[in-house]
Amino acid sequence: MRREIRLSGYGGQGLILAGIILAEAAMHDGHEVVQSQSYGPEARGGASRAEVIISDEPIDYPKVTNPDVLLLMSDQACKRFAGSACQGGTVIVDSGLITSIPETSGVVYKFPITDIAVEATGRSISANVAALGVLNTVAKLVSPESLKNAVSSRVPRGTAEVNLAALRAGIAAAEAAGAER
Amino acid sequence: MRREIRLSGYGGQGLILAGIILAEAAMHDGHEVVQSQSYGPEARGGASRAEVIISDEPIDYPKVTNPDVLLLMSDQACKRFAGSACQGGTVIVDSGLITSIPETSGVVYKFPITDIAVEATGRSISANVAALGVLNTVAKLVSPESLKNAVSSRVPRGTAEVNLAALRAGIAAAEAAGAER
Amino acid sequence: MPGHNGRDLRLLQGNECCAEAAILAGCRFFAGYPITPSTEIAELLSEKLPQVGGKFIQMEDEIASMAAVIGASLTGAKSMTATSGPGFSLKQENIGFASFTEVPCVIVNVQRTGPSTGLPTAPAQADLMQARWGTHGDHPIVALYPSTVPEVFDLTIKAFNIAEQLRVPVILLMDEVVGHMREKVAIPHQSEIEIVSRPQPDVPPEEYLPYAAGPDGVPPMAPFGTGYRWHVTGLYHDETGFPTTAAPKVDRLMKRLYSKIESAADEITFTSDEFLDDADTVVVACGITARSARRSVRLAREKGIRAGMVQLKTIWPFPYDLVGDIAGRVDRIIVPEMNMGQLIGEVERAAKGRCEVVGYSRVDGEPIAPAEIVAKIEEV
Amino acid sequence: MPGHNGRDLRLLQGNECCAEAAILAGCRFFAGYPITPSTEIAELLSEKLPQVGGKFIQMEDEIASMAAVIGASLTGAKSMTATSGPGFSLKQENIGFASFTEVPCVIVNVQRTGPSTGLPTAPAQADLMQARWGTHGDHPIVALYPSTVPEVFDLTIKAFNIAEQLRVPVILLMDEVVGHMREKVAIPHQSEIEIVSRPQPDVPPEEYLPYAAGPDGVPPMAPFGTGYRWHVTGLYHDETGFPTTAAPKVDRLMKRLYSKIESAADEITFTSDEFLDDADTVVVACGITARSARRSVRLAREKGIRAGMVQLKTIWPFPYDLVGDIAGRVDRIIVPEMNMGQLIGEVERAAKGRCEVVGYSRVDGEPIAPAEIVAKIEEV
Amino acid sequence: MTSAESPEVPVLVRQEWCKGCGICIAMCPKKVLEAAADGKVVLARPEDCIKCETCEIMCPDFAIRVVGGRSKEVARGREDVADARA
Amino acid sequence: MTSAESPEVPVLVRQEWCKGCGICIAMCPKKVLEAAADGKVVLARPEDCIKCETCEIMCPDFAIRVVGGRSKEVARGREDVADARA
Amino acid sequence: MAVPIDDYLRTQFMPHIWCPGCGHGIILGAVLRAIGRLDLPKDEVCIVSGIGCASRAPGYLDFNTVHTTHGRALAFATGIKIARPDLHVIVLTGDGDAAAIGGNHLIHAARRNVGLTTVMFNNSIYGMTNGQYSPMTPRGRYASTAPYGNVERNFDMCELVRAAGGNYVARATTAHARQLSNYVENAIQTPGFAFVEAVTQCPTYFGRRNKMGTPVDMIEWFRKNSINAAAAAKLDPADLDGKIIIGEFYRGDAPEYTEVYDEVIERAKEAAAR
Amino acid sequence: MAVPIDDYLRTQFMPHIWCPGCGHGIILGAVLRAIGRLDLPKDEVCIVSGIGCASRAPGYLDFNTVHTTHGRALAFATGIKIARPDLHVIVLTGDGDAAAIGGNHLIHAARRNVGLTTVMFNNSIYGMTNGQYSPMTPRGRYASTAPYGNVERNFDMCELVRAAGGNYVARATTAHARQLSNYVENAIQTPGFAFVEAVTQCPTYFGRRNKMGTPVDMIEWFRKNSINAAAAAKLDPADLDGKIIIGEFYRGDAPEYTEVYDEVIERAKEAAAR
Ligand SMILES: Cc1ncc(C[n+]2csc(CCOP(=O)(O)OP(=O)(O)O)c2C)c(N)n1
Ligand SMILES: Cc1ncc(C[n+]2csc(CCOP(=O)(O)OP(=O)(O)O)c2C)c(N)n1
Ligand code: SF4
Ligand code: SF4
Ligand code: SF4
Ligand code: SF4
Ligand code: SF4
Ligand code: SF4
Ligand SMILES: [Mg+2]
Ligand SMILES: [Mg+2]
Repeated sequence: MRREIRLSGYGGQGLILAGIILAEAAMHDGHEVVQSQSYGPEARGGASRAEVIISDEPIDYPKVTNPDVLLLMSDQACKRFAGSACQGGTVIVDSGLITSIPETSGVVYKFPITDIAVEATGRSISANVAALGVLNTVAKLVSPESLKNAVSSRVPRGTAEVNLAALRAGIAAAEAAGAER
Repeated sequence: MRREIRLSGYGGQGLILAGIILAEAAMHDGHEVVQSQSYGPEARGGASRAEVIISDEPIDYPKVTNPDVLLLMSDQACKRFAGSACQGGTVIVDSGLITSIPETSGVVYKFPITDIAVEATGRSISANVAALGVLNTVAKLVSPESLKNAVSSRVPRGTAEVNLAALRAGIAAAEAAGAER
Repeated sequence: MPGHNGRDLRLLQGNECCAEAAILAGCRFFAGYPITPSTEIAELLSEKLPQVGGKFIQMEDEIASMAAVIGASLTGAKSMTATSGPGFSLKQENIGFASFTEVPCVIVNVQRTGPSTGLPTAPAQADLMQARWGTHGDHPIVALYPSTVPEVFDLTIKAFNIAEQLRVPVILLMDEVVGHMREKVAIPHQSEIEIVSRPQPDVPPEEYLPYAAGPDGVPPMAPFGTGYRWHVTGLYHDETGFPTTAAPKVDRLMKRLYSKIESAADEITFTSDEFLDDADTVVVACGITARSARRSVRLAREKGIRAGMVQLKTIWPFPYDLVGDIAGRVDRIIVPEMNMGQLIGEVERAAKGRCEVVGYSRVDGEPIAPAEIVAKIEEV
Repeated sequence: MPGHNGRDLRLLQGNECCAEAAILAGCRFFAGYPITPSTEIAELLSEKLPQVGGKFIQMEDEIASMAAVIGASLTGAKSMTATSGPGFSLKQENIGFASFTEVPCVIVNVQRTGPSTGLPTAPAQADLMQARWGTHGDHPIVALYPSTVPEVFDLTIKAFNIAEQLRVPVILLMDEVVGHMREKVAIPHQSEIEIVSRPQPDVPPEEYLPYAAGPDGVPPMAPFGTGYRWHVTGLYHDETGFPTTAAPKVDRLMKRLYSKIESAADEITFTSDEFLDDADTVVVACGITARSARRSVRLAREKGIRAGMVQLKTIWPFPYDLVGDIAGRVDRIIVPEMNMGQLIGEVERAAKGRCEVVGYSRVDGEPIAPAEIVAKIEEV
Repeated sequence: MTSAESPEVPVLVRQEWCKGCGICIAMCPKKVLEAAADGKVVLARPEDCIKCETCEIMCPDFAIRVVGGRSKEVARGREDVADARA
Repeated sequence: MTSAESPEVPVLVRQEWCKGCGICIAMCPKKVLEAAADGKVVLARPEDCIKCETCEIMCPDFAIRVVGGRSKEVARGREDVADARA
Repeated sequence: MAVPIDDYLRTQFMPHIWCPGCGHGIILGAVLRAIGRLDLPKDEVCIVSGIGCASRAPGYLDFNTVHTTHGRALAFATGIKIARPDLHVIVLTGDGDAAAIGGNHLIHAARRNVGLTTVMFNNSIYGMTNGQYSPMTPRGRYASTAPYGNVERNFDMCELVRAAGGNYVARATTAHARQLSNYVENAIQTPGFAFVEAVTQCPTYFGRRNKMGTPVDMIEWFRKNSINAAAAAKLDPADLDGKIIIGEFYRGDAPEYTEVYDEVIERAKEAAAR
Repeated sequence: MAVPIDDYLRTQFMPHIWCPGCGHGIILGAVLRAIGRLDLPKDEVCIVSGIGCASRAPGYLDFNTVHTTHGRALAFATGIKIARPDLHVIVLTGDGDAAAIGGNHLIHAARRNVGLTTVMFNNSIYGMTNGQYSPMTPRGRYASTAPYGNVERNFDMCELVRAAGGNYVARATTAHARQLSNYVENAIQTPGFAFVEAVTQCPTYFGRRNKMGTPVDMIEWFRKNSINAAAAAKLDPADLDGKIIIGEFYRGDAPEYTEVYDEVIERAKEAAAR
């Protein structure tokens, strides 16, 4: 099975690192994986986008077109990509940052991701890892164990603890929401 | 008819200019003409070579292979090219500069060309034009009139008189020799 | 000195002739860096250009020369440079810029034996493919290739005219032998020479779109400093000239650059042939080798062989249709060239297997003699 | 972190992987000048090379980088550089020098959309022909082209090995997409990697002829500073390495340069194919496009169409025989490529009219999707 | 122009151009400017403005402009006014 | 070596290398050297030679060499001997 | 009357691509104010750049503008100026563009004394390609290709351009924007080759890598570490280590290239007439 | 004991291709005598050149020799030196090779202070291509591309290299062959980048075009028009017009590039071990 994931927001949110962490976790789960990101005129400030494909067979075409899982962390990203989600796909939005959600064929899950991160760690910079916690709990892409390991190995030296806290907070928020629904 | 002429000696003798003069004269006689010269490692000092092809039809292949007329003005040139003359071709050597002539299928004419020039003009630099006088008188390539005009128009400013004297001396020497033979 | 039909009859070196023709074609700017066997072009222009109010500059290298030529052309000056292999390699990046920004200019490459320093004073025909593919990225190119000094005159004029008409860099490939030989040239009067200049905008500056082309695909080009303030960039740009990354615009620009040359292909394809009608063996050649080819087919005819020849004066765009047609009619095409096999690749593409295609390469710094081609014609 | 078969499993960017593989291949010298999308290779090597006692230097431009790479290689150091289109254009003159003087080195070109500055962060496959013909004069070249990050690893090692084995510059062409994507790579231990080093003289210095080759056409190469004092020149040279203008020697050198690569062609031609046996439509592609091609033929098979594909991992020397054989067996060859038609020219040459050859070009900075190729396969 | 041009407003800020870098805020000798929640600049104390143009000259984004501008002499910068905060 | 190496000959001239440029002749402080008919150099007054090495140092063609050479000190050029004719 | 900056901008493309706090915009403002004070007609101004963040400037300016190839701006500009000596040709370039790949064109333009005004946006880094060291990065500083600190020394570009023959040479920083603008004005007015080095902040790469704080911090750093040429002359060279010397270093009156060439044209025409 | 020049020559290729009276041979002799006095092992000497008459030198020398592409000798040499810091890498180059097309590599090698000895054979002309003006041709002089007299000014190459960071800078002429040889010796001994400008005669092109007479006349001209740096310092700059200032201009002790890089290697190995 091939699953396409797109993480989008603005530069500085660390979404590319999030993509790498997710891909690395999937790799350690034994999946085939491709991670890529947008460069382009957006590179200088502005929008940011990371994509991951997780599959059980070798991945031939490595581009994401209609993501199964979509993370939206800015209004701009929302406007641009909400429509790209595949039918019934998982769309996760940072409800603390996003004011309105355009039409999408995916199922929308709202979490105040950045707020969750700030609450858990005091640092908005860990929102990317909190988002991973949310996303993986909702969409079940990789094993929680692998995700934890990947976070520890990929985040900057000395920030593992903070980030693991964010991850836990994200997971907890998603689980709580699941319980509620 | 296509006639191939090769003028060879060492750098500084002005043989390329001689080739240009000959070609220009032929052009004004209404012939097709190609003039070329060797470049190459020899360019820095050492050997020098100019070639002219005079023809009544357009000249397709523009390289001289077995010259009908060959002028040899150094021992080195003599060694290298004497053998290239075509069967029965005209081979003119500066007998004042050349010590020995290797085998050739051409007919050899010896003239102390540089000495003739020095005698006529006091300047060995005009040997190239004297050689043209000799050569054209023996081989009858272009009209004497055109040759004279070409000399006047191509030699450096202010040297026309000297060079015409050299030309006349070359012609005279060849005519005298013809009378003798 | 009045000559043929009242024209000025002159004995000129190929390089000299190129410089003389350039001035008659309207060239008023030359930037270059000396390199054998092209240098006489620069030398003569350093003398002649200021006489007609033009500018000559010797730059610090070939990269700068190519840049200066483009800069000058932006002000409206017809501009050129001349070089040989190593310098041609260095100019490539900026040739791509000229092609992409559609700045008319002429680049002469008097070829010598390469690669690298090679044999700087010996002839070779080994930059044909580089002329087509030397710069990075897709780019169309026009390249002309004379075989005689009179053709140098003619094709130099044409090079400027095509550059201006299509807003493209035009490459004039020359053989060392042609650059350095002297032949008779009848120089026409200026009034007899057809001169083309780049299209000018017919709208006021506010409405000027510097990269909006008409049906011929060639946008009008206002000289800098005349009230039309426009932007030139080597980034993908739209009709306004400003950068874009929009895929449809990127696609449109690239395709227009190709199609403007394709639409003009017939006008700018020059060839010359002999005995083609009934030939069953045809020699395809260019430059100095075409002269040997011409002689060789005459010699073959004398022996009763039905040989013919085509000289390609336009190398790029390559006349695939023309060569393909021939391939459909003959048994064999022979491609003699002073390289390891470059032209032959295009001939093979054009032939599509419809006839045998045989190459003859000579790569020792000596031109190919007619007898060598005759031998190839005779060997079946 | 032990992975597949005890190998080190890593998630690496194509560019990172290239740098890691280079070090494992024995690379100990890198000179470069930053340019998107290749810069990560330099960045990683600036960190890693000194860790293994190697040297990294950022030169003032790409010309100097290429020169420094050749200089370092003369001392025996396995050397490389990495760049993209504009820099690749600038390196051309010195690539010709490396080819002609037979100095092993690896040049990575992570392609972007050209010409000129183009779209610096968008992919294109438009430097294929430049890789072959970018420098002036005749010169053979070897160019490899990976489509996945694991292939980047493999072909980087091979690039160094071929460079050393044949004493040639080897070009590694990469797509921006491949350079920037991360995939799983199982890094073998150093001991598992076959490493080739340039042949060494087995004679004492007095008898050393630096350009005298054995039957494989590759002369032994003594590092500078080891007692073998020899001369390197970009002029034509004979077996002694000193300049010559003698036509037979000139001819012999040029032909040996070609034949040493031709004789090794089988060893250095890497391809991968799928469903070739019974295919009547075959897709020929390279790099990222080969991945789409692979998917497209699978999709076509699902629709019952007998489609197959070949991925060319070696672009130069081009596998004319292989492609020619296919042409003789199938109805149609489709050549999708992210350029205006480059690979297709070689496929046409190889096909010699034996089957239909159809191109599919995309030049807007976006990769070709499988569905586009499927559509092309379906359209007869 | 998001700020209306009225005599009471000494400097205009183009909100769409402002990137919230904070340079003008830091350089203003009179502390006229402050950052809004989104980082972009707002006029906190317009009445203190001395129209010294420092903000305009130091803004990398051409996003702030002193209304009316100063005399040519001053704009020329030829007077011996020291640089901002120097 | 066309000149035989004998104690009486202070400097040796390699005729095949000499291009007859005349530099050594002009620079020799003792007028030891002269040009032959072909321009190449000959020793006219070998007995006057002071083995100053000027000819050797100034010959662009490595064609003239002082027999035996001078002391290391002198060859080093470190002594305050002025340059040729300077 | 204020200088009409807006009239010089292609406002439709604003906001520009430069990062928040990037000093390039401050330099550009200084250049535009200089042009405005001189009241140069827009049609007679030509702006030429190479490639880099700095070199994106011309796209925003309503003059005759050319965004050329990396490092070659001065060579393009030389062609423009020689073909049209009446144009005011101003080259906006980065430290990589001008000092690395373009170094040769810079010294040759200075030697020829072609009438070009060059403003080098020196942020001591290759911004556009994400932060590699440049020939203006001081030894020991960090960059993406100098993970252990830069091995190389930086040029003193003003000294180099002066040694190459430049006719006007000055340096200021973004902390001295008024002074900078005055220097550019003087540069435009000096015939021959004029060079202004504008030291500027790249907070995104140089700043971040070297822990220099916010754009404001970087400007403050410039201000504190700058010293006027006159004052510097009185100090021991050792005390100047790490300092930025600002000021006008040279203002000459050597004849401008195109003027000398005009004499050649006269001579040539005479020769041809003979 | 005299220096064994013959042992350094590939005598089988003599006589060399240089024209009669060309000063290049005098400079080459001076270089070889310097190597001889220093008694450098032949296997440890590497000579690198570009393209030009001057650049043909390495072919005649029995060391590790490379005749590269035009203008790039210093970039090749940088690669050699960095890969093998123990080699003595000496670059022999012309004024066209080093100052025109190669100018950028020259200033960058000087800036980096790579341990290379560069001897620039300055004949103020492009000899190999038959006499075009070079960046070292003074204004007003004639050349095949300056038929009306050269429009451009020449570089003061010693000043430029010094400004770029060169650690040793000196100039002499072929009329000062002993001095020249001493400078080359000092250059080789100075760590870091060393530059010696050797002013020389090209009788064939520069001499003939400018009516400078025989090679001997040209050497005499150098001798008469040269002035020692110390003496020059006392004169009015105007009196120095057209003069050749000779002498050692600078001798520094800045750390050499490869030595600084060795520290990077140490730091990197430590980092990797961590
Ligand atoms: C020939 C070539 N080489 C390299 C590049 C990549 N490149 C683009 S901009 C740049 C450096 C820009 O640095 P600088 O000039 O200092 O400008 P900044 O971005 O710092 O303002 C480089 C190396 C290129 N575009 N072309
Ligand atoms: C890229 C390139 N451009 C131009 C040339 C032609 N060329 C060869 S040598 C030379 C100039 C040599 O001048 P210089 O370095 O002063 O040496 P000289 O011959 O005067 O000793 C030139 C322009 C070349 N070989 N390669
Ligand atoms: S003009 Fe001066 S005082 Fe007024 S806001 Fe701007 S910086 Fe502050
Ligand atoms: S300086 Fe400009 S961009 Fe920065 S906060 Fe002030 S107005 Fe906004
Ligand atoms: S050694 Fe001195 S004195 Fe003797 S011949 Fe030579 S120059 Fe004259
Ligand atoms: S200096 Fe040398 S080449 Fe010249 S004449 Fe004397 S020995 Fe002969
Ligand atoms: S990367 Fe640096 S130089 Fe480029 S725009 Fe951003 S701050 Fe400015
Ligand atoms: S052309 Fe000039 S530089 Fe070259 S060898 Fe002859 S004299 Fe020397
Ligand atoms: Mg910069
Ligand atoms: Mg020179």
